[in-house]
Amino acid sequence: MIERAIGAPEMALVVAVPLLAACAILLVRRRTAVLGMVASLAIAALAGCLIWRIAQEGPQRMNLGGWSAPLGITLYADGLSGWMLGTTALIALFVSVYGSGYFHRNQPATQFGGTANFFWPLWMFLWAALNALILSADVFNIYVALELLGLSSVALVTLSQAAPAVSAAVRYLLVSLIGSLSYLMGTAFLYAGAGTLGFKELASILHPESFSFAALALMSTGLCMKSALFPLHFWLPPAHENAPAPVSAALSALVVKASFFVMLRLWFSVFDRVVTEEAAMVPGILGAAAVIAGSVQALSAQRLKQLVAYSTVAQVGYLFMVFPLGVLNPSSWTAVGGALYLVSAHACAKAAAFMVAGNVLRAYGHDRIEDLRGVVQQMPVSMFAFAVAGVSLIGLPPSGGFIAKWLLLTAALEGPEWGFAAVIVAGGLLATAYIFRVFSRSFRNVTDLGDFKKIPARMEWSALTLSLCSMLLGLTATHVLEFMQAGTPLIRVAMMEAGP
Amino acid sequence: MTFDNALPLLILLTSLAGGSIIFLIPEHRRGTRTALNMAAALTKLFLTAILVWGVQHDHVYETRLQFLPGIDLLLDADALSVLLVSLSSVLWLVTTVYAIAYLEHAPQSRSRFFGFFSLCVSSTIGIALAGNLVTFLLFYEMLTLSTYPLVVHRGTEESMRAGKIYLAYTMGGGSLFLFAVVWLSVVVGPLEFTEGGMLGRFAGQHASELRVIFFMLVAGLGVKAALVPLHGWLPRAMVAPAPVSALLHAVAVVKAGAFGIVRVIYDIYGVRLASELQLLQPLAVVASFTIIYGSLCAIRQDNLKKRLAYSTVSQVSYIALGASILGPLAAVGGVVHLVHQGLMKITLFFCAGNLAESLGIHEISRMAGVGRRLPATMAAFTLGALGMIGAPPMAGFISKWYIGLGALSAGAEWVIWVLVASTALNAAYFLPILHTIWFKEPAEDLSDKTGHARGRLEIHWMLLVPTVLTALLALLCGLLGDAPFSPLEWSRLIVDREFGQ
Amino acid sequence: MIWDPALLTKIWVTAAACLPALCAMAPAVSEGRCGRNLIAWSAAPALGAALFLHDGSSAVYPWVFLHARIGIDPTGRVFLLFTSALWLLSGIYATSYLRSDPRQGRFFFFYGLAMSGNLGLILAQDMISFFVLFALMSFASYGLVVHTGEPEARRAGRVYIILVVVGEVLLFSGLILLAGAGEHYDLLHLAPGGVSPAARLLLITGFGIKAGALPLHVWLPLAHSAAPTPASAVLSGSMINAGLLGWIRFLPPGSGPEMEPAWGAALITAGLAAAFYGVLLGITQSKPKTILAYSSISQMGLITSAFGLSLFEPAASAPAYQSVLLYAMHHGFAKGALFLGVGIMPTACGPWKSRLAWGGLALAALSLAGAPFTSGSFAKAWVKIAAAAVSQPASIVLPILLSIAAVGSTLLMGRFFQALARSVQVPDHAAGKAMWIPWMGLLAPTLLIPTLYPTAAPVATFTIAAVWPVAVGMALLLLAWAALRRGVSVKMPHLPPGDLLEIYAAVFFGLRRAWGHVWVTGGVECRFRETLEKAFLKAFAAGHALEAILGNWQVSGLLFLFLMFVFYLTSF
Amino acid sequence: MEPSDLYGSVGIALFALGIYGATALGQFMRQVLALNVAGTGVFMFLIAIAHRAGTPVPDPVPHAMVLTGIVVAVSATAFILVLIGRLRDLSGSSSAQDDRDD
Amino acid sequence: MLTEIKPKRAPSLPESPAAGFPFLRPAAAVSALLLFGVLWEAFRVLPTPRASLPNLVRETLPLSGVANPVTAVILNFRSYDTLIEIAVLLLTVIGARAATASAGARLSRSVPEPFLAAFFRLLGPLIIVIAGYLLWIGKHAPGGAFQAGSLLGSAAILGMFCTGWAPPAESGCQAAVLCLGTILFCAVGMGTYLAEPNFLHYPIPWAGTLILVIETGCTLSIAAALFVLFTICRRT
Repeated sequence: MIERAIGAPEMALVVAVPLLAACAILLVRRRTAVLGMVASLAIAALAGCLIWRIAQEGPQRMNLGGWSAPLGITLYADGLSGWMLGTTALIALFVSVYGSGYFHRNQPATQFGGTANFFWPLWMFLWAALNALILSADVFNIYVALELLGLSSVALVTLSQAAPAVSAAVRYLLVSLIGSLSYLMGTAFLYAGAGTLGFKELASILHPESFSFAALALMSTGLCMKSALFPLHFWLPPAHENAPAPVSAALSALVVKASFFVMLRLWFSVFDRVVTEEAAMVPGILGAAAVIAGSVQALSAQRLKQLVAYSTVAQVGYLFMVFPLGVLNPSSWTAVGGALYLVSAHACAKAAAFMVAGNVLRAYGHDRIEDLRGVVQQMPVSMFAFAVAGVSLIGLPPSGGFIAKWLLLTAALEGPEWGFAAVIVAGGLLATAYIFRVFSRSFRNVTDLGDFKKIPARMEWSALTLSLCSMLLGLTATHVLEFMQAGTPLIRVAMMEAGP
Repeated sequence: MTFDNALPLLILLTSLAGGSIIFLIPEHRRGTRTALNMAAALTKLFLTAILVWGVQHDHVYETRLQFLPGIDLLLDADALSVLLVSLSSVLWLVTTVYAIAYLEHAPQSRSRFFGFFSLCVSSTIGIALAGNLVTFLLFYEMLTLSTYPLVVHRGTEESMRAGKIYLAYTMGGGSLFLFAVVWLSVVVGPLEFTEGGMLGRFAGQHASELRVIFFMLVAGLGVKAALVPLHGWLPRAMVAPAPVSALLHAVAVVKAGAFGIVRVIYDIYGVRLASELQLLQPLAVVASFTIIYGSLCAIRQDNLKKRLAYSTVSQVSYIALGASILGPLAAVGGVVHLVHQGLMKITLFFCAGNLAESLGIHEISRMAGVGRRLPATMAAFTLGALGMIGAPPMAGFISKWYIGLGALSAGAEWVIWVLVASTALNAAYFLPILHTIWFKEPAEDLSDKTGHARGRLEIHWMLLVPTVLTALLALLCGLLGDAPFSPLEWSRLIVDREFGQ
Repeated sequence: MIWDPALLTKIWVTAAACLPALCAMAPAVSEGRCGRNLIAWSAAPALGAALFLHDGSSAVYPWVFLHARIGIDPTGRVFLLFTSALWLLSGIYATSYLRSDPRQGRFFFFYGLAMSGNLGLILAQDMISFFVLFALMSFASYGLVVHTGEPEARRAGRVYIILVVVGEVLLFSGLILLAGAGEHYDLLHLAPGGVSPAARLLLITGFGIKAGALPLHVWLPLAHSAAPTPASAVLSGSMINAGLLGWIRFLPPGSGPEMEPAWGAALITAGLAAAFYGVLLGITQSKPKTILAYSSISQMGLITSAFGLSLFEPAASAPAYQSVLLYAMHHGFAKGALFLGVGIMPTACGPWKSRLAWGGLALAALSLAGAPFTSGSFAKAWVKIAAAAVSQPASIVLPILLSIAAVGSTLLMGRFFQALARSVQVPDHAAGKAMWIPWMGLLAPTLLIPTLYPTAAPVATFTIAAVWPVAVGMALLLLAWAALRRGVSVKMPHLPPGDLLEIYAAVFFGLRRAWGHVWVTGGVECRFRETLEKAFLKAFAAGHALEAILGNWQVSGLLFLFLMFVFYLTSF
Repeated sequence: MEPSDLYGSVGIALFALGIYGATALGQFMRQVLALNVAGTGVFMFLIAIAHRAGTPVPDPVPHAMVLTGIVVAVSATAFILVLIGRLRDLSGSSSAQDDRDD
Repeated sequence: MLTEIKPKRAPSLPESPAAGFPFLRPAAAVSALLLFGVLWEAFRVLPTPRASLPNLVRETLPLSGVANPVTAVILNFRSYDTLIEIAVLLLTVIGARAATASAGARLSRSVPEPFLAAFFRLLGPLIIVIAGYLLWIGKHAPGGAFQAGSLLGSAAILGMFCTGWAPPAESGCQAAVLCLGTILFCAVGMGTYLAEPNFLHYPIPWAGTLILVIETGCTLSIAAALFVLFTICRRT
């Protein structure tokens, strides 16, 4: 499929609009929530248009400033990036809704020490960074976007002014700096060896040489660290646990996935010829380890948010299995489709889960799992949302998680990698265990309902909607997978070679 | 989408939609909830009737939805599915009536209960109508989940533990099943149920793989079908409210497992291939062992519901046993036992529920003389118990009769001895109860504890009618074994189609 | 067309089988006399059918069971005749016998059900119906056995129900083997030679339990003595014969030619053994009803051997068959009369009544012993004829043995009278005709049969061969009486009723105890779960330790570098 | 050995050194410094490769990258310093720990 | 700037069981050495780049609207990077604000010293002029927005010390200046759609001007950002 030489304007706008919105909010400083909601809707609409275009006209390529690749920066949007963009838009939209309730004006100011109105600009920056990252087809531009992403996430984490949050933020920032530095070094090596930064050119130039090995190692390691691949996940639980709920939702659902997505792009396009099977096994094995280790930690977590955070560690593990499954398999589509599906399914579910955790925290003043008796009675909507999200996390039909699991399992069983299949199944079991830890407490009927603060309805319903989306994903698989392959008959080099 | 194509979906949706709406009904709106429940149940019954008639006349009802590339979500009504569909729609109606009265005094969360109740039934219907293994898997897992809230409904420590164990077993089995299904579909492609077995054309290829997969599938299903040693959850799950246990044991969960085993043997592997690969013998052995073992455990229980639960463990394996014996006769026996066991066991659990509700009695040792206090209920109990023993003319006899004949014609005489032993054991743990009920002097005063008794009736009519009704149905199934549309006739139809006669 | 005779026949036959069961529901709806009378009289259609319906009149219900078929055939007619009569009469008897019993409603409920089963199985013409109704009868009569609720009644009930279940499963498997061989269930035209040895063994044992054959007779003494008198009458008068009918129906002569002589011999031996065994054990008993039960055992033994004869040799088949029918009928009436008589005794106050009662009992007893001109003598005569029909040496030995058995039964009857006289009885003046009339009705046939029974007429009964056993028996009784008068005290060994039962029970409980020792599954499950939980906890602990280590910045930094190297190296 | 190679090697060395510091040192402040060192190393490396391309005039693209990188590094450093200071304040105040609410 | 906020008590990572492992640092050192070795090896055998971007840049320089290739790359060829970079700077400021929002510490106003004040009155304008020059020269020779911006920022800081002038903690105009660069950049980027169907695609005749405009905005924003960051650092 041939994509248009001059890409859809949305590709740039989804980055520019949030930036402008952030500035606008900073300047107006009143009715930030309204502005934020409007902007969110606008961005989501733009993303929608872009997706529509991709579905209609195939992949989009934009040479920014009119300078084509080696000289200028290229934005590229095919099915995969379109899907990521859509997921981002969906989650972000509901995070905005939730945030507008969470950081509501009439919440006790002491709670955030007046930082509430910083949420919106920072959040807009985050969204812009995500979009930039997803659309960019230029390794250095990705570095800059990564920095924007990392800094905005850290800034959002610090919005809850507590000491643990800040120390977690510092760690987080250090980690992301180390990661992006090693990524930058990798970029430098790429440029030194190949003399260009565009994905497409690199893909056609790179060969198994020591400099590309070095670049691969540097960049991959950096990205693994940024996406909290076991055993480099130590920073994630504290950060996601102590951040404000909407932020944790966004971080777990989107930020972690973004760096994974970059790595996916790099491995299957830029480094396609460089990657060896042994190299591909590395993230896969670590991912498998992550599934087990993360779930075990979640099983013994004391607090709800902690549990959900560790579950993220585990789920990221699934994602990284795509590398062996995709590289070693004849049809890497099954694996990649599965991974991308998991990205969005998990994004919806995990965002919902964190929102519910936030609701519980807000309603009870604590989220100790042991003391969650009777929550089902008092917050049926939230707990139902959590249940649905849990179904998707476990990967039970008919949730999106199930489709992802199915595809990954199929890929695993098609190829020689049996171990992964076993791990995927075991992971599902462990997930059940830790999800139902919550319910085995919260289903307890209690007569004395402790002090319980009413929470805004939108906080409950946005969680429910997201979790239902994760369920809905299970029924739309055929079309979605079709869309993902738009302009990408097979994710390998062809992905970048389409077009002029 | 013509009506014929929509019908399975409609049948599914009647309960699914109903359940989803019920969730939203506030607690105190008892009337609305009841009306909705009954409306949904009756509609489903009506649609099922149409389905039965149509399938009898070789109509094709098939709903196809895209699910995964190359894999559809397929709802397809064949004779076998109709059997389970009609069973569950009938029993859903009666159980709903029963549950409405039973939970009258329940503190709260009745909307939740009925919501999940309908979801549970919907998943059973889905399992019944599933046209391929993936669809089956989908509803199979859905069943697991929608049952959990029912098991833990009471919210007590014990029920929580039961729920945990229930999940541990069923999810374990579920993932094993998933693994096997994916593997199978990787090996042979899409897995549509076809009468006579869809793997027929693979005879002679990947024999070893197919063998392993078969046993994984059966193990996965065996958890729900409570095949020993995968039965541990069932006796504990009986802490749930009586209607739930009734549904669990009669229609929903254990039946799903047994039904799945039947499906896998007949419609996936096909009898020919299965016997070629020597798959059925081990299964038959396991089933027989379960039959004996379950009864042996049951003898030792004093808690009525526990004893009933163990008897379920034993009884449900008749289905697997019948399916795993080669030849149409045994197949008839196994398939028909799907219905018969359901009717008899649901009766027994209703009776147990009535006992607990009106007299607060849970132990057999305390049941002395309750026959005088609850004559109708206990008469129903007697019928059910005799049926379980397989005493003619109760329904249970017919199942055993056909399994025995089948075993004989398949040259597996040893199965007859299994049947004999199980009959003796069933008698050993049911007849004493009957004696206690009818011929012992009451040791305590059997005055009504909960004020359920209404006027001349021994107990609220909504608790009494379902009990008696199911008991009579169980009696009729045996009494009018050969009547048209009787379970036996229908099973014959099924088996004729499966065996291509 | 409602008056269509075929339809009427159908309705009649059906009513004969089902009416009692329907009437049995009456007590459930109304506590009243009429309901009970209804049940008592509900045997009437059957009796009518036996008397008036011609052979081959039948009703087919394709929907019921598996294509049920009931009807009348020569054999069935005989059984139906005395069975229905017995049920009817003892039913009427019961209405007044139990008139002061608070739980008589329950009694009649079970009475009706059992009756329905008993009459139905006689009419049944396909295996399933027969089996179903047989089961109905067996299970329902449990209610009759335990009716009084006294400890021994409950014990009797336990033994009874256990043996019923055992019998059921034996019959079930036997039937399956039988039906599985030839796939049709018609009883009247069984595939000749289609009975496998296994099936035959199972069926003989299964029905043997009901027929009180050695060594499965243990329930009889208990049940018959524990049940209320009318119940005992039907139990040992008619139900006991249902087992016999089972044999006749399922294993008619010619159903397995090659094996039959052996089976016949076995049955003859077992029968004779039972005949003597019953007498010997019976004499040691002290309760009249128990003694009667033992006499039933011995009488059924004789019938068994007669049936054995019918299999033993084709030559003997026809007379033996005759004798079986005749003997069954005779025994039914006589034993019924004896049992009811036991119940009559307390009401027999005043010289006339008591003489009448003793006289009637004497008549029944003599008939049972086989005194001339009684039904017993005819029955025995027919048996002897059959025995004589077989080849040497059996034809010599058997008649002698039979005569000795007759002596035995005479002695037993004497013992019965002694026991009856001894058993202290509170006189009950209120007893009405309602008990005497049915009793009389049962006594009548003992004299009438010889004249009524068509094929019985030519047989001469007043022969030496027929008389001497009774005479010898009487003589012995007189001697014994004289000895007792002289104060010669005979130490009678006291054996518990249900003799062998003690041994079975010992074995059973021993086994159960042993089983109790090896029974550990629950424990196993628990232990398994515990170990599993321990393992989980260990895993958690390990996970925590690992997490703590990974939480250290330097460690993870090291891992970071390490991962970099791994990527780099694996790329080569 | 051309100067560009020397610069490159030094850059790499600084990078390695910085990474070492960032991973091995136990205190935030030192780690921040180490990271700056590493960053400098990367920039140096970029400058070096800008000059080793065979052209007479240096390649402007790495320069541009360096400039952008510097801005990013500066802002990141500033931000993390702010955070560290803030953390110091908070962990000084007692109420910081038990304030578990978001 | 670092010396300003040297912490009294550097907060270190919470103790964990592994902290005591003695071999960690040596191991880290060894692996760092290895890292150096690996990268150096890769660097040594580096091939000459196949694509010669420099020539391309030289050829297209005339179209870029500026003479200095570096500026051309920064603000034209790869202007998108710069846009995000400016955004990063702005973000940092907001983040820093957010992080310290609930911190009560006020900016300690330093006592004005007449000599320094006079000195600044002399120096300040000069610095501003130099900054302007740097900004302008960026078109032809090394220099440009960042250099100019940092110079301006330092000027402001100097002023704060010398004259004791304290900026308001948060004010509308301050925010406006901070956002200026980003807004301008985005605005221009979108504005170019009027002429060319592409983001940030300057029409060749106006390229120079547009770049200058953007650079000016960026200079101010960068200056403001650096200054604000400094003040915040100082506050904590």
